[in-house]
Amino acid sequence: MKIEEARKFHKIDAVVVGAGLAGLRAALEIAKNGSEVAVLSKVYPTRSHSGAAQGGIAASLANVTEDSEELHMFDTIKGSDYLGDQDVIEFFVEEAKKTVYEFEHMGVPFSRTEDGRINQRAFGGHSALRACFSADITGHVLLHTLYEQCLKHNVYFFNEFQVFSLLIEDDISRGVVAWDIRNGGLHIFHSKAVLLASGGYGRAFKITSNAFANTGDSLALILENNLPLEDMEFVQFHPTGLYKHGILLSEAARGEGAHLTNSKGERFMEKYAPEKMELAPRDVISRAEQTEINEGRGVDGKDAVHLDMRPIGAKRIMDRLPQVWELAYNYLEIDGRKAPVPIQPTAHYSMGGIPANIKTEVIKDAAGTPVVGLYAAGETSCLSLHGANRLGTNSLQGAATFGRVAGASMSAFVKANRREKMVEQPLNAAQAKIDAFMSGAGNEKHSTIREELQENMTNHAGVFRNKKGLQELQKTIEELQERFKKVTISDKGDAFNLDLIEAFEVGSMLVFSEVMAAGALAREESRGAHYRTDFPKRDDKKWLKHTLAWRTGKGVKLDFSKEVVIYMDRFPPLERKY
Amino acid sequence: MKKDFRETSKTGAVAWLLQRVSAVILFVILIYHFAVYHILARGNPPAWNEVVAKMQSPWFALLQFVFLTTALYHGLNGAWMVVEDYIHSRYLRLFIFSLIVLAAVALLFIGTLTIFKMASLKPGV
Amino acid sequence: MYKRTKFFDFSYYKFVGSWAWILHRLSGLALVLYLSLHLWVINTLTRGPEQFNKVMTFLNSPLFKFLEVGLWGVILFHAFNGIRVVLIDFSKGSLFHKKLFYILITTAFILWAASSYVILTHIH
Amino acid sequence: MDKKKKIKVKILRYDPGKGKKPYWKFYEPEVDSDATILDVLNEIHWNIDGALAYRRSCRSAICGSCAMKVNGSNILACETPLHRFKGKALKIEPLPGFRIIKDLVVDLDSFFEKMNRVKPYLLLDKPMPDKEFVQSPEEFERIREACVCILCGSCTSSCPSLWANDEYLGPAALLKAYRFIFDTRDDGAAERIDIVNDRNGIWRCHTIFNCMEACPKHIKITEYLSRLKIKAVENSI
Ligand SMILES: Cc1cc2nc3c(=O)[nH]c(=O)nc-3n(C[C@H](O)[C@H](O)[C@H](O)COP(=O)(O)OP(=O)(O)OC[C@H]3O[C@@H](n4cnc5c(N)ncnc54)[C@H](O)[C@@H]3O)c2cc1C
Ligand code: HEM
Ligand code: SF4
Ligand code: F3S
Ligand code: FES
Repeated sequence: MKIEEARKFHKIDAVVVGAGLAGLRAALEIAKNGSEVAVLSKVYPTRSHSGAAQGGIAASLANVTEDSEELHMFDTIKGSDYLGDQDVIEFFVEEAKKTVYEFEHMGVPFSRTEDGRINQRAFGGHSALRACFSADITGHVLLHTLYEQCLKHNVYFFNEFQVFSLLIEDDISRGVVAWDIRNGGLHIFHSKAVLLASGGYGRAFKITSNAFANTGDSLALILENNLPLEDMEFVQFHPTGLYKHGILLSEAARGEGAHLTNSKGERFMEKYAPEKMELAPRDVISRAEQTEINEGRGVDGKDAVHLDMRPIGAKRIMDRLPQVWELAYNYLEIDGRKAPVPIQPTAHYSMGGIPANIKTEVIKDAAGTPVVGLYAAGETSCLSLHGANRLGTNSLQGAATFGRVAGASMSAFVKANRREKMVEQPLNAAQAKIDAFMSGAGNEKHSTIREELQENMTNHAGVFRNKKGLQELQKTIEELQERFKKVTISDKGDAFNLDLIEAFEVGSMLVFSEVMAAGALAREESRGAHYRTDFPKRDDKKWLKHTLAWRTGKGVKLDFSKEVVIYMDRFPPLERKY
Repeated sequence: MKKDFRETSKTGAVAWLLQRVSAVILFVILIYHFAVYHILARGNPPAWNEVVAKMQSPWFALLQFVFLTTALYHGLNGAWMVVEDYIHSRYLRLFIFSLIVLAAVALLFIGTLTIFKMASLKPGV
Repeated sequence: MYKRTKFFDFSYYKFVGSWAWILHRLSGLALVLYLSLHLWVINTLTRGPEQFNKVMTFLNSPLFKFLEVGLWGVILFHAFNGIRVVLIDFSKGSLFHKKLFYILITTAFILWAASSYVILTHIH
Repeated sequence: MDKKKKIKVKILRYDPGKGKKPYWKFYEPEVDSDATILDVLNEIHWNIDGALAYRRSCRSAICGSCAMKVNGSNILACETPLHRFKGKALKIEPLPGFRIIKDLVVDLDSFFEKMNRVKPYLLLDKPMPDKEFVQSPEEFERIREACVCILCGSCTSSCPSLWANDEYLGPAALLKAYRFIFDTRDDGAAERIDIVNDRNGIWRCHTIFNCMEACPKHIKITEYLSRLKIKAVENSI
């Protein structure tokens, strides 16, 4: 495959993969600094999953209650179960306020206090009213505002372009190859810098709050290029997924005062977190729910417990939580003002991802050697800001703040460096994938393989994990990978070939799931979101360190030599109790 | 992207407002008009004498004139609004606009003439 | 890409707003036509009582009575829906435009029925 | 679990590669009784006809990808349960008013481009404060609902004015203009009204209300357009 065979060849300073909060914030920064930037997104930018975030964005503005950066830092560290890198967290809490004010100046419509300042609400794991919000569409308004700002500053958008391969050679990034979903055909983007901001990857689970687009494509591409992923075993399960659908009911519901009850009508959180009750961190509540369900106290004999919004009051529900109310009403025909809503834990946020340093440069080993010209930010990256467990509202903030950092790093890089030579035959890798699906003589369907993967991931790598289950999972994934080679798609056309896209995505999920399972099996302790029933204690002596994982010809290679950055004098590891 | 998708002057706002103002005026006059000539007459055809007699009052004549102009403006402006919705060729639009203006002038002329004639006649002749 | 040319998509005519609009539009255009004819006819009336009476007897035939009633219906519809439009634009009528439609059109209908009765029962 | 049942579906298909006109295709998928329209499409796509194309992402009614026309109404496939159609056969077609790319996927470029025309960002003359601009809860409330718009295109697609005139800005773009013009922080009202006050702008809205019927977010679009009209009038006289 030669360059000429690409539908189009683009030369540009910087390429941003993903148009969520992280990607757009980075692109805006680059454009403002006067460099050309192209944003590639497999969905229209405003349809990125950042838009689904409801609850809020964290910053210690202290508009409503007393608060400080120090306190925000402590909450984040404690929430991370001490696996978060404290230098990153320190930087983050300082920048957070600036990020929010910037957003406000861009025009984000925040809900207001009586005296006209940005309003803040309570959120799980935060010990002050710290979540800046806009009714229950915070992510939505942030995303739309950023998109509009990017338009204003002439960012080039390639909407419905899906990245199929990264062009990395000699640890230098030279661009990406992307599939034009609308018209078909591969495009080459030859750039000086590439940012991976392709969001979460909860789609590997059966019950998930994540969008269809959240399939972790760039994680698979990183592994494909013999680069590692970090802390992949840490997946957060949100306690309030709508029963069966997994769709998220915002934590704001509990922030406003909703109760969690079991089949006996008890507020069961009394047993698990007597002090914080419903506002305890997500992992604690998810495990509480799962325990209630496993011990037979699920409502109506289902895998569900109740979210009871009635204590909030009908008017306040409609004022503050209209979207939550509507979701329950549309999907389950339940009027949240009058009846409790069945919920269950849902795969929600992935703490692990592409390892990057505080400047968002992607690194390739425990020593922190950067890959030249390659950056990562947002949920797809692992900086590690959230450690073993992310606090609600810290992720929007993390995506935005480190999106900006990425933009700044990239524009500096772009200005200081020349474009590297294009690799030989850049289209080969991407075309090979397409050919395999198009011409394959096999009879496997990608949808069946995906369903089996999701089922197994939820069962064995879900809220509770153990050795036996994880080993089984590994075996299953291996089999599925083998079967995947025989996948053929029925749509052979060019225009909007959904079949092709989905096949590609299932391939990605099979790859990083393998790494997830390996990490979960190796980490013989329980920390944050990762809970091993066979090792229920946190073990700082052995496991207070990050996981790096490579995919090799013979399984997954793990490396535990990347240390966690801890300020022993300020925030020494304590037991995490709520 | 078309560089300039606008082509007419900013008369939309005024036209829109006047359409509504004329509507409210018409609402009052038209119902009065219909009541006088069609209903209160209890279905009897208005008699020549009565019609002419009424028109002798300058106030009534003036009201008829206001009615005439408002209805013409409202109706033809309304027709123009419909044209603007469906006709996108600039020349065809210009042509139709000329037709509407022509119609306006002609109808205004006929209508005014009628009022003057009636008002200048002597009742009972 | 395929462009489906659609001028009217009748499936949306289950909504009050669509009906109100299209009827308003058609009635308005009909009224313009009528007004033009009307102006021309009454102009011919000014020639004198003979002409006037000739036309009036003609117009007083049952057929024209029915047409008159129809015209009055069109006017009432257009007038009352026009008021609805004004209320929508100037005083938050959008929030209850369907109710407005039903109330105003019912009023118009009652008016129309009553006056039609008066007109039609006095055919000579 | 809920019961499975067979349902009747017909979908308007179009494949540009085959270059013909759109045609109806019939399916009889088996789905859960509490399935949504999106579940139905997924079932067909995954298990019956892999070549069927449609957009979807969040499946929680917030991204705006999955707007389409089902049994005569524009809806979001992901939030619309089957039971809303009371057992009737489904008739699924792409949003009208836009060009079809493939099957249920329509070309929204013009739709997004019209958003850009109204300058959808704050235009500021005043200096930036150190912290936030002050805006009262009431002032926020004025624009809150308009900010909920997910750019799904349902409204613009259902507007007869758009069918008659491709250049009409359409309710979604006008709503966007409203959202900025009525934002107390913004200084660009005059500039934006100048764009909206146009033959192809606000004056092509004849309060038909199809947009409000179609909006999955129940935004009172027509009400906001009326306020915009009055503002435009105030600025012109
Ligand atoms: C339901 C829900 C509610 C949440 N609520 C909150 C909250 O209240 N507060 C909070 O702080 N956090 C919340 N989060 C988490 C937060 O929303 C996400 O972590 C954050 O938005 C991630 O942003 P991002 O920019 O990294 O990715 P995303 O917004 O997911 O964007 C990813 C982008 O990458 C693109 N992409 C992916 N793969 C490819 C590819 N191969 N080629 C091209 N483009 C690609 C996608 O099109 C998309 O544009 C919530 C998450 C969910 C799921
Ligand atoms: C009786 C009182 C009347 C009222 C209250 C009234 C009201 C209105 C209003 C408010 C509109 C604007 C509609 C819109 O912008 O969508 C309108 C349009 C129109 N009116 Fe009237 N009107 C009246 C009488 C008339 C008469 C007598 C005529 C004919 C001469 C007429 C012809 C029209 C036409 C052609 C339109 C344009 C229709 C359209 O754009 O859809 N109206 N009317
Ligand atoms: S206004 Fe409503 S229908 Fe229109 S694009 Fe926005 S959300 Fe969709
Ligand atoms: S349907 Fe169209 S005409 Fe106006 S009220 Fe809505 S934009
Ligand atoms: S899939 Fe996002 S709105 Fe339906």
